Amino acid sequence: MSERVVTERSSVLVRLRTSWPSVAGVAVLLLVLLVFPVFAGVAYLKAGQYVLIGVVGAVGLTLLVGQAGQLSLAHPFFLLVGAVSYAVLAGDSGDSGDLVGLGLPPLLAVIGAVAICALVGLAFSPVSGRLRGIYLGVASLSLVFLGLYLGQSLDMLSGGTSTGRPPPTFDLFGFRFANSDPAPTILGVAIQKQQRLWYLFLVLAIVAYLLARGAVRSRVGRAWRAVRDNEAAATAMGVNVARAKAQAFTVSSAFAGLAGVMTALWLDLVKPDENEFIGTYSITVAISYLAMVLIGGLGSIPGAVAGAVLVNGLPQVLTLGATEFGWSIGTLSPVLISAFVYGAAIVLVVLFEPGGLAAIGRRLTTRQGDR
Amino acid sequence: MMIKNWGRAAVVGVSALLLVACGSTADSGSSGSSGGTGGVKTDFGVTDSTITLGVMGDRTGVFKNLGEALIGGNELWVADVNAAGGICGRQLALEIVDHGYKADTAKTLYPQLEPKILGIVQLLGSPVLAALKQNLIDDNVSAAPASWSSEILNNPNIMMIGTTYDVEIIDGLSYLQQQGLIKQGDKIGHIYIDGEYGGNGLRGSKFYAEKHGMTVVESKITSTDNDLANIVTGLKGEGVTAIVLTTTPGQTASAMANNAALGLNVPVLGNNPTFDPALLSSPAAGALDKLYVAASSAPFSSKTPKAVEVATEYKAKYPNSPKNAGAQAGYVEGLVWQAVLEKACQNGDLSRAGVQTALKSLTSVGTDDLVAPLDYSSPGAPPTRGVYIAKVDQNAEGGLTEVAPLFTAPDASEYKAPHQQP
Amino acid sequence: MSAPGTVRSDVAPLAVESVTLRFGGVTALSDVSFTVEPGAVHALIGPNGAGKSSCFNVISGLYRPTSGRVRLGEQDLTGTPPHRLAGLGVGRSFQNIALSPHSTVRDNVLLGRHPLTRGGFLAGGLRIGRRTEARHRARVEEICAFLGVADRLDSLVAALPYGVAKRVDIARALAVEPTVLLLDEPAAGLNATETAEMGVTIRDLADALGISVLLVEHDMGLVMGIADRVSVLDFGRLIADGPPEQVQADPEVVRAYLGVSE
Amino acid sequence: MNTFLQLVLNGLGKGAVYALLALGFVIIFKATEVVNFAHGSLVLIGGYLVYATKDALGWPGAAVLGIVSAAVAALLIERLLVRNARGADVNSLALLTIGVDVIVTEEVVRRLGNDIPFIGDPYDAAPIQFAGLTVFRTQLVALIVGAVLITAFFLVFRFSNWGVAMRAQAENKEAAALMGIRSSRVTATAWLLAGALAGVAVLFMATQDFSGAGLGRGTHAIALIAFPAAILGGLDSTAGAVVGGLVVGLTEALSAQYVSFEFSKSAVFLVMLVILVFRPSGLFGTRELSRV
Repeated sequence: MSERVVTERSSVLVRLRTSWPSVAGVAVLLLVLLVFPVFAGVAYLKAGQYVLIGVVGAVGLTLLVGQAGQLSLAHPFFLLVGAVSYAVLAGDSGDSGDLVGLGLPPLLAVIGAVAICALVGLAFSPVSGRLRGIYLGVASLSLVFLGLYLGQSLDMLSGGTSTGRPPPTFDLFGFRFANSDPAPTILGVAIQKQQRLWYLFLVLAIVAYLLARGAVRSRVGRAWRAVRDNEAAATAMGVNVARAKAQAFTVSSAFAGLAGVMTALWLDLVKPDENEFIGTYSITVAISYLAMVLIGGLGSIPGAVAGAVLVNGLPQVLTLGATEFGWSIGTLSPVLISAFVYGAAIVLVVLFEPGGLAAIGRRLTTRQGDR
Repeated sequence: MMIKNWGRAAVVGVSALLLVACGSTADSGSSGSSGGTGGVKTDFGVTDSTITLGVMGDRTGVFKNLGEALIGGNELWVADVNAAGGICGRQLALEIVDHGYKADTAKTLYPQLEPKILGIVQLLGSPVLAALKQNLIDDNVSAAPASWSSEILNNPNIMMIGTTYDVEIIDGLSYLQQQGLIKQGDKIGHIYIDGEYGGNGLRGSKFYAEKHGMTVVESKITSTDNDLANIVTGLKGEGVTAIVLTTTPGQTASAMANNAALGLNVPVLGNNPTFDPALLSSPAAGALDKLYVAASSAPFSSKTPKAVEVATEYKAKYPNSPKNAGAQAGYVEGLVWQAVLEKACQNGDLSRAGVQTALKSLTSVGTDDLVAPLDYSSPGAPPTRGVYIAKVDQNAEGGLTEVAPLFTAPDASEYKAPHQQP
Repeated sequence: MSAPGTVRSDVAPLAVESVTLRFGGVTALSDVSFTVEPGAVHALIGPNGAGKSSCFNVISGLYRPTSGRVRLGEQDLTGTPPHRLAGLGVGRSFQNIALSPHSTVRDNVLLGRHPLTRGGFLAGGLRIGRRTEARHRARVEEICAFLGVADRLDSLVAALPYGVAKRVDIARALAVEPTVLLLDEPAAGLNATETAEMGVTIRDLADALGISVLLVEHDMGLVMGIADRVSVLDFGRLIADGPPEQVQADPEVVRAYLGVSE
Repeated sequence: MNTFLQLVLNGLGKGAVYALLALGFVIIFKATEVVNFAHGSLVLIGGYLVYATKDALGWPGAAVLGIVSAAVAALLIERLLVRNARGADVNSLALLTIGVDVIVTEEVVRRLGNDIPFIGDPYDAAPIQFAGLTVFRTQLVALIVGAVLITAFFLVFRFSNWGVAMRAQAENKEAAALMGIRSSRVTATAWLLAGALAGVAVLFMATQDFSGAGLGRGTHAIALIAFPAAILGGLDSTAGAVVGGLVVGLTEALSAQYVSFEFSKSAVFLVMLVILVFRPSGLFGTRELSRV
């Protein structure tokens, strides 16, 4: 008895000692993120916001692909559903009066949009539960095509590919995420629309991160991993396999929906793509989200964040650098360089470090475990 | 307030944090120096010696051919103006960025570009334009779009150069009817890319069909569909007597090739973006002779003196660049800006607001007939309704030869654009 | 070694009643009946292909019998969805260790608490019920200590020696707080020492916790050493059922095993 | 009626090319259980080399070079990458090929620059009129070449040593190894063959008749449409690939006319989805991709 207490206490001590640097690290990181708008111009702020959208989406996808073992390429579809739902729930009927808009308060609309995505994800779960591996991957791709078709056809909802529709300005208890005069300042820098959006996105990304981390460490995460690794064993331990799979798809869709709302606010626009390959909700986006979770390390929440920084951040920063500092590598465009980098990163991860950036990070901090 | 919840607590916490670090207020961050340098009011992008204008073009994306020529045209114009002594005692400078036809890239590039420029000479790409619409309004930046949809005319900061797609199609169809190629009661097919460009063209053919008792057989496609065999098969089954295209050049080639292959052989009407000279070296080259192009800017090979001059200069300066109507279109964008800047200079206000005021006061901008005279005084309406009609000609440079000079059909004058004020 | 908790008094008999299982034309089990008495160690043996695994899978709900039923006390298990069984007190281990290799031992054993806990994504995400979670973690540590794997709680399963992983698998089955524990070849792949230790542990489970254990096993030494009762299957039929000494002496059993070298 | 027949003709012609592509997916999958997402980039590599050498070698020489290059590229992907990713499961390997695909596609598209070359010189845009119907010569050639290649493949698969070895390996890897079948050689041949089929397919894809577009990003996209063809037929069924290709071609052509053109691409995927819901391993597939 006493022996156990001793070991327990010492393990607590060990944990405290090892976690001091990481606590300090997190504090510094948070501080940097909080003052980011002060030292970054609006252009870099936009790039930062774009990364945060990627974080929310990638965290959702890593839960599905990494934790629950369901390969999905349907993420862009749920981004689209989220963006359109927000515009419909919070929007008005438009200049010409031919749009559907319910005019709900924006906060309610965000929650509604996320809920709608969750329900749509749940509705797809009879299919996603039956299929495995690549079969599911390609089947989920049908949703991207379906999204393109529906986005074009249902223009009273989506605004149509011609003009799209503007997403209503977000506001929180009367505080509008738009430019204002006068505006509050931090260290002499005016906190205008883009700075406000940065803080909003930062809060959403942190909430998404913490929710996902909590879930992964709870019985829900354990059930997902069990289903991923061995369905028979999961069943024997009391896990309802069909339900766990549906739950993972639902949750992941909800995260994607939130990322979709953020995309709409980021672009100031909800507009379905003109084709399935290039665009905001296209196959290219499906692959880049998959790249984020793969490069980060399947199933790892911090890994998904790192993947989002690389895949969403790199092309943006390179583009800005190219015009600002004249960065260039021969005739390669920034978008092209980024594509090379993340294509190579995928190959290298599979070849040399299947755990991705997360495993590399873990090795540096010697933490273990699948979370 | 009795409501205690986490959300509220978080808001209070964050606002407290903000307040600690904050001063009270600041104005909305305009850092431009207002007031008189040389008696002219300025804010962004204008110094005593230079006026800087932006170009948001496409050199690496799907419209790189057109984009390269447009930028060339813009640069030619700048060189010409500077050689002639500049505008308002200042030299012109261009700040060019390449967004690769990606809205997300453009969205990040814009805030980097915006503080440095007075306005935008060329803004390419309808998805980009849609994504930046609110930014242009918020920052009061005037922009000449390389997009000719009347749907975007509800944005007061857009300066349309030439007429719009819908009007082009109306003019083109009345030309076909004048020539006896279509008649009252006919069925015409219209293949269009779903989006700003194609949808706007469809408005034109629907308007014309209704006026002349015709029916339109619509076919919606996306910009990456390049094989239209199944559609043309269907149109043949419907018995159409003409086909209207608001499509990409590749799609045009497919429609033309199938028009001939399937033995349909009806006249086909398109506008500027439907044709690219590169089609002349494609396998469809032999099937292009039925194509008519109605466009508000002159074809590359136009005999209009100014067009010849621009084409010659362009070929000399950019021997390896693609030769298409983008060169002249880019030059015309510049000419319109020139008129606006000169007017603003006269008014003593080279600020962004001054540009807007100047633009709205212009009722007849001449461009040496590169496009018809432009009238910017009625918001929401296309600034002109005149077009050139051209036909494919293997021997003409740029592949098109003019068959009708600048003209405006009566139907086009009557047409009410979507955002036109009554 | 201390027992994880007190002796259970709510253990009901597990009755297999006239179970027949057919796949297409093949009869895997034919009218098999036996009862696992509360607190007993009950072994199910037979030559390869005798139907032991099929029987096991019927009991744990993975296969549905063509006829007959399985009862735990008053509860009919036959029609129950397989994931419900754990909640009804049936725990099971697997022949080829079905653990998550890239998770820690702690994480794997905690999975066994699934039927004893509640809460969906949001509850987990918001970390509601952290106090109950702490209780379950403490219990998992107890169970692991009982099986002698407490020092491996934070190791990844992939890094464990086979014998240890085997014990972790049993710890996980025990974590559902079963009244009946189904062990599928617990000694398979173990060396002689490990097998002996495993035998002691299994006996302890029944004696100290009072739960029933049903095991399928090839190692006759182990079976005869620890089982209270042995059922023998051959070609899907139950050919003997009784205490080890009696079964060992049964001529039909001897015939069934003839030529099978152990 | 003429419209209908014409559409069926269009659909079958395209279906033949989809079948060639789908067969490539299937051959690789049968040998290695890897789904090759880089198939589209093999198509681009083959096509690009035809374009680059057409003037110097003449079309027939360039075509042969293109086919060989696509085959070699496939072999390189297998030897250099897939084979070296030890310990990675088949799903990770599929993702690896996505990485390869991103790089190769971007590079080929960059090299093409402003050019969108057509590479079907001997047969492109020379339709044959026949009883009121139009037969596109490209599709006719594709149909014949497809039929010959697929028949040849089936014969080889059935009767050659390689075919026997390959089938054995697909059934049971360990048993095949015990029987002395050299898995490495079987696998290499499978990738080579699949690459060659992609190299043949592109000769028909980058044409006015087939896709209406020259070689470019769009060509790569067509390879993606062949994905549903392989999957709905069943990833491990060679016959399924052929049927799947034709089903996709016909679905596209008929739904374009009788529902709407914009719907036709979704239609292909929806047909696949419906089939998968009822037969999770496709029409002729016999096993699921990953087993418990």
